[in-house]
Amino acid sequence: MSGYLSGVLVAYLLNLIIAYAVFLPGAGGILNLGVAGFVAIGAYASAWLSNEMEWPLAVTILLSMGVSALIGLAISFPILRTRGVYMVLATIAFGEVVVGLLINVEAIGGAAGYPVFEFIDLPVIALCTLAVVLFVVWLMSTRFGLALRAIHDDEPVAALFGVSVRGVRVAAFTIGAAIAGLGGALYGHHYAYVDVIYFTTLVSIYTLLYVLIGGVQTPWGPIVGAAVFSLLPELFRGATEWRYVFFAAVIILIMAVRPEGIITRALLLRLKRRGTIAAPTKEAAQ
Amino acid sequence: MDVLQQLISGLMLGSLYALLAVAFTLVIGVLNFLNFSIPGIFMMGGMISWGLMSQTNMVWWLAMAIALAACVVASLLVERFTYRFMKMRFGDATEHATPLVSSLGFLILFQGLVLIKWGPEMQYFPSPWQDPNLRIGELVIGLPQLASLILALVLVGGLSLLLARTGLGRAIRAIAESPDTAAMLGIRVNRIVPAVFIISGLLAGLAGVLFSLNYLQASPRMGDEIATLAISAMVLGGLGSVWGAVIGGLFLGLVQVMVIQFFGAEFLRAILWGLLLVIIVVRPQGVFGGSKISKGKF
Amino acid sequence: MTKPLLEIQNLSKNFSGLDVIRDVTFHVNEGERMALIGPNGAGKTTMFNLITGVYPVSQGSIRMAGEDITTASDRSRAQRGIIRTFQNIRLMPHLTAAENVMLGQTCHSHGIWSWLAPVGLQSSRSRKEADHALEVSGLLEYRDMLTYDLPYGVQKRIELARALSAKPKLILLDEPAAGLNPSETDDLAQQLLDISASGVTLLTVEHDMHFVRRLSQRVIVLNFGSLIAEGTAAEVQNDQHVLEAYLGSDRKLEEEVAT
Amino acid sequence: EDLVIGLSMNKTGPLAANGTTNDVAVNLAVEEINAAGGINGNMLKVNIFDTAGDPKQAVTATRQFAKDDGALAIIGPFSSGECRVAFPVGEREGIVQISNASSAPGLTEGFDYAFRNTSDELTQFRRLITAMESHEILPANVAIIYATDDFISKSLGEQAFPTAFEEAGIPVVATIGFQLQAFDLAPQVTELKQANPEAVAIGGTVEAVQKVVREMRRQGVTSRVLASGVAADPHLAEKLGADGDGLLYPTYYYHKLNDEVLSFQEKFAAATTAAGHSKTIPQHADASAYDVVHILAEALRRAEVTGDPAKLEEERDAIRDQLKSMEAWNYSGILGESHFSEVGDAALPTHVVEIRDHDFHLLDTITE
Amino acid sequence: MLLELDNLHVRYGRTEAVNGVSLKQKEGEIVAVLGANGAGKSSLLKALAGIVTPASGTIRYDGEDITKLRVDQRIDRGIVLVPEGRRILISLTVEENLQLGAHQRADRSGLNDEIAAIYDQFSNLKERRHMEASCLSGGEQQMLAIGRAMLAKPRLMMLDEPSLGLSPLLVQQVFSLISELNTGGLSILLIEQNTSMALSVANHALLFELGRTVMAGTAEELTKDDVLRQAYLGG
Ligand SMILES: Nc1ncnc2c1ncn2[C@@H]1O[C@H](COP(=O)(O)OP(=O)(O)OP(=O)(O)O)[C@@H](O)[C@H]1O
Ligand SMILES: Nc1ncnc2c1ncn2[C@@H]1O[C@H](COP(=O)(O)OP(=O)(O)OP(=O)(O)O)[C@@H](O)[C@H]1O
Ligand SMILES: [Mg+2]
Ligand SMILES: [Mg+2]
Repeated sequence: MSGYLSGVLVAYLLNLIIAYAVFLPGAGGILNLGVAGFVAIGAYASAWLSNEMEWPLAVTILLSMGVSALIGLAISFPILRTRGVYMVLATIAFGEVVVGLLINVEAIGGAAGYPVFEFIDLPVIALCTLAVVLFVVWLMSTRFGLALRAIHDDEPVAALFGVSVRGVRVAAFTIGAAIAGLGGALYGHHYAYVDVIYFTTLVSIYTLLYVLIGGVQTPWGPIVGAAVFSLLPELFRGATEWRYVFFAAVIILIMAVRPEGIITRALLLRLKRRGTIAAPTKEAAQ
Repeated sequence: MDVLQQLISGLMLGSLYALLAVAFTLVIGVLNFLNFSIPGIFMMGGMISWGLMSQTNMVWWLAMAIALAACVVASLLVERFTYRFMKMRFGDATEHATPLVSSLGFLILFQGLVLIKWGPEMQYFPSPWQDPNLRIGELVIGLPQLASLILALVLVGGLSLLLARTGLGRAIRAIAESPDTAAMLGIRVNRIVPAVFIISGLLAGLAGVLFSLNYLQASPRMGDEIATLAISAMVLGGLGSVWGAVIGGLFLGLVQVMVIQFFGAEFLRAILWGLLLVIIVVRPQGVFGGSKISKGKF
Repeated sequence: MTKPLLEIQNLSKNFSGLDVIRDVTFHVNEGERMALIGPNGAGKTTMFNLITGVYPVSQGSIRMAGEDITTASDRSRAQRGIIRTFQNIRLMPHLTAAENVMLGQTCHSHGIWSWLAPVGLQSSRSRKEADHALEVSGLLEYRDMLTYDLPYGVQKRIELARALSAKPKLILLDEPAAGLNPSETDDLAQQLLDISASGVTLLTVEHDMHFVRRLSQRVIVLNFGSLIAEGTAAEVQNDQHVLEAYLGSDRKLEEEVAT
Repeated sequence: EDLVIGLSMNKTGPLAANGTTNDVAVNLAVEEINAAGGINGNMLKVNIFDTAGDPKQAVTATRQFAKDDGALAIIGPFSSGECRVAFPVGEREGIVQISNASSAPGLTEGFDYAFRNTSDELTQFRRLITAMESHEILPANVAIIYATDDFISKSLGEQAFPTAFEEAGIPVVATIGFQLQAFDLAPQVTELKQANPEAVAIGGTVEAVQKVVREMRRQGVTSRVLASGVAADPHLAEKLGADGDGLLYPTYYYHKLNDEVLSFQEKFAAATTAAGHSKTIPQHADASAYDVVHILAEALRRAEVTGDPAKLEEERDAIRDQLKSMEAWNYSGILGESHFSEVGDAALPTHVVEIRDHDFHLLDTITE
Repeated sequence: MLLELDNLHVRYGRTEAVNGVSLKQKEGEIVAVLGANGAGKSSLLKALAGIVTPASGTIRYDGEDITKLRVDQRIDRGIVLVPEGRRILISLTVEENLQLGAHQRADRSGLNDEIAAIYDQFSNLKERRHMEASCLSGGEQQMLAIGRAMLAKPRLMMLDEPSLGLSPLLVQQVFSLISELNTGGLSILLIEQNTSMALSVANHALLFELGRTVMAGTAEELTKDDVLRQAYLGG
């Protein structure tokens, strides 16, 4: 594969993993703008474990997901008390605190960043991404996913039909944190260097942005959203400094045409229905 | 003496947060719309004034007036393509994520255009005055900051009166809840909403000009840092509460200065945001805020 | 032998000083069809909110099938079989009709596997049950449509189907016939009678007295949060307090409404 | 056969202030080389990749150059953050990368294929002190103020400055931190004022220096300012105005040094104007990029590369070997006489510059 | 003629909600529009109020073509709608909701008395005048919607299912209010599921099916009609 393509692809896949970390709680109406904090936690945890403990990669990655998930679990209780913009700010604050703390820990390089020795290349990242996609698609098709979407639409009513609102929300947030941790671990091992300044709130905001562009109603949204975000600027590469202006214009345009994201449930249902209409003879025969 | 200077510095810094927070809170409180383009408009206020002054030798007041006009136009542009567009198609702009995302798009757009025009460097902003500071003995008070504090207080006083007392305020609150229903009641949504955006754009631009005057600098990224803190100030004050925004802004300015004084700047980030996190979690609806919680779903 | 399913004991509720429910005591027997009527603002919907756990009670107790559920969570009440519909329709707009119905099954999902088995698949048991429920209600054609742009009447029926798919013991209906025309109201009454015949207990809030008479074996009347009458529909309709507070003394018009 | 070289640069992004015209400088050098007959008869060709300061994109750039473009060597990446992630990639691919600007300590250490046409800040700052000593303007005491959340600034504030001051026996009366992005430095400067130092050393970028100096003068702190190599900027005098008087900084590129530099500036100004840039005065990164092209050209010449794709690997290694033994070349560019050290840093002369009356004055040039 | 509709069409995407309706209403008349769910009744009123734009056809009001006027311009001319689903602003207080009804009026004298009169009419509202409308019960919200429309001082009031969710006593009260307002000269266009009630107050009535008028006549004629009796009067 061409070096350029593999470079772009890795960036896309990592963005996609983090997109799912935002998508999953997002499907339940939880805006996580602290996702970069979880990515950072995953990246540093895995880097430290593999550098200092010299444990096998599979172990360190799983453990770093676990660390990220645990912190997610702990922080989810206070954060889920808040609503709307307050939740946005609470999650931003969390992300900033993580960065603010990590930058002062000299054992993992502090402001200097932290080199990572074990290297992971595209195939492994691709496999992990595939696993994440399949996992989220599957999860969204379970009763858990149904409950999550119901909570997004109408929380009190969901509770009246037996959904454990808190349980489902906490689980979604925690799993999201674990996925973010995975994204971070892979990031660190691929780029061989982790530096907190690349895990700031801006990263979270952009991630949320492309998740929303893709659409939060279905698990297919992030695939498209991350593609728009990672690949569109590449298409405009020739336009040099106008590149981001075009990109912004396209975002505004997309949102004007598809305000609920590019991939919506209505769209999928319409496609599906068209599919069944396309084969009417069989149904008519029955 | 130094403690006093620090207190003053904190309040003055806070007053800039406050002005920008009011710009945010207007749009979010009145229209239920977290307008991410505001930092961009803030930046344009500073950069366009600078550009006109340094590149065409325009007198400062004219340059600033033109910059503010540009900010208003930009704000109206945002209104046209986020809020109005959504309202026309879906009745209620704020039920969707569109405004959030497209206003972020506008932020990127504004920054991109300024970058193309003037490049990414931080620019020296010439002061129209010999010394834009009030000096009382050893104490220094930035006049532009003082102006933004007074401006914030006056504007906020006026706005809160307007919102609470007049029919216009009632109409605006009706729009905030449901533009669709408001329109059905004959409220001229397409006239009031642009007006709110004009005020908000003007405030953001003004904050940008005052910022540049005070720190004698303008750069395409000057909005980045201040915006998150202004949003925090707004949220801390309670959404849509204009007084809350001012108090939140001043409070954050003070906290920031005190943390630097007593703990050092390296811990600023963790302490400031940690404190914010605790406050939000303890009072999930803002410190001074009513119970009104943005309905913004996506 | 009838035994009480739901028992409300000296229930009171106030909202920041305003008494909305005042010391109300009544019960609903198993398998019974009961109606709760009363003027606007009498506290009927509030009563439903108290029974389902949307609001905490201020005073008094609620028992379901002999167990005290006064402080139980809304979710656990649903699991005990108390399910409701809403005065203003509250379907999940971004779920399809079938998914809304499947949501109803949630209160009987126990154990990790019932949460982690895909329900979206056409072949899953939940999905089949939901399809069946829709078919019974004549809603199959809307199965894969999102509910927010469906006609009002259809939405009401989906809401009922969702409630039924929770296999409730007691179903609380808040103005099920509102906005329906007489023939639609008729169909609804028939459907509810069938549901009742299958052993489900009904408690209905409704202003259409014709419908109430047809459907209910027993009626209780709330006024300003207090219970003012109890009896069969006919008894209640002739009660002087009820006439004054609720039905109006203008018999002629009332007759017209009723017939 | 064209000889391809990659240029990984910051045309856009947060660091574009110093990076956006690097391609102009590079093209200038390439044109000169090609006009003079190229390299052993082959023309030099530069492929450009804008990374926008994003390490992820810097990796993509290095990969593209190494794998797709068949580049012989790479100029860049631009920033330290990018170098850290791209150097390991270049190492794996076996291709030389010469960064033109990054100055974080130890970046090239441990890599065989990584070089940079700059050096660490301590060396430069030591030379600044030496120059002050020989001009008898050493301060009696100093304060240090630096950005705590930026690696280079932090290494300046916590290592380079204290070490250099200690060696010179100058007491440090206060050490104060700030955040690189902070715009309001009033509280820090108030603290500074309390310490009342004779000179203030600022660890930060050009922008940070501007912010600190402005706030110092606003609060009436008149101490002399000592800045570092990262603050070198031909616009600084103009940007600071009277506030900048007495400011000293060390730099490898002094834009008024000699005729060679001035003629480079002229060419650069013409080329940037033609390309429609608003920035027409070259900075260190531009001059350095220009020199890197000439260094690479010389290395290519000496390695006798052919550009034959079949021999790519050997030729890349040959280029590296040439760079490793550069001391033997006696090379001199616009940054002066230079070669790469053992670890891959450049050994360049340092110019100590002072700002006076809105303008720059060369205080001293120190080579050892 | 106060209101004249000519061949009005309303479309939502591909759904044809109103499909060529013509109607005439004299000043001072009550016209009832009947029909099943989804027949297009509400869409008709929305088009008259200016909330949806008709695909084709014209609306004349008092001799003037108002098809293209904005909602507020129509309210200025006295066309006021009590919408389906109440559309109360729940974050405003009861009183503010009422005042919003009058926000377009130039003449505001006597507004307080009028508001007091509404409170007399609907005593539930009076007690809750300073509470957020979100606290109101379903029926109370309906009262508020009607009161709000009355405060706009309409000439033509359009009511979309006003009896929805109201207790029998209040239904009577609302209908006698309708009669009373009508006696005072107000013209009323009424949509109602409670067909017999509607026919008892209306002068004229139309029956809608799938966006078309399938039957029209005086209230008496329609009351006697067998088809209508069967379908809409419950036998
Ligand atoms: N959250 C609340 N806060 C304050 N008052 C409330 C609240 N909810 C309901 N009320 C008041 O309690 C009373 C009872 O309301 P409820 O909705 O139970 O009436 P209802 O009997 O269902 O009437 P309707 O037939 O009109 O629906 C009303 O007067 C209402 O204003
Ligand atoms: N905003 C809309 N978008 C798409 N279709 C709509 C919309 N509003 C109404 N419709 C459709 O137009 C048709 C007519 O609707 P309308 O609300 O006018 O009927 P109605 O007679 O008032 O019915 P109801 O008795 O249920 O209120 C229905 O099929 C409905 O589904
Ligand atoms: Mg009710
Ligand atoms: Mg209708």
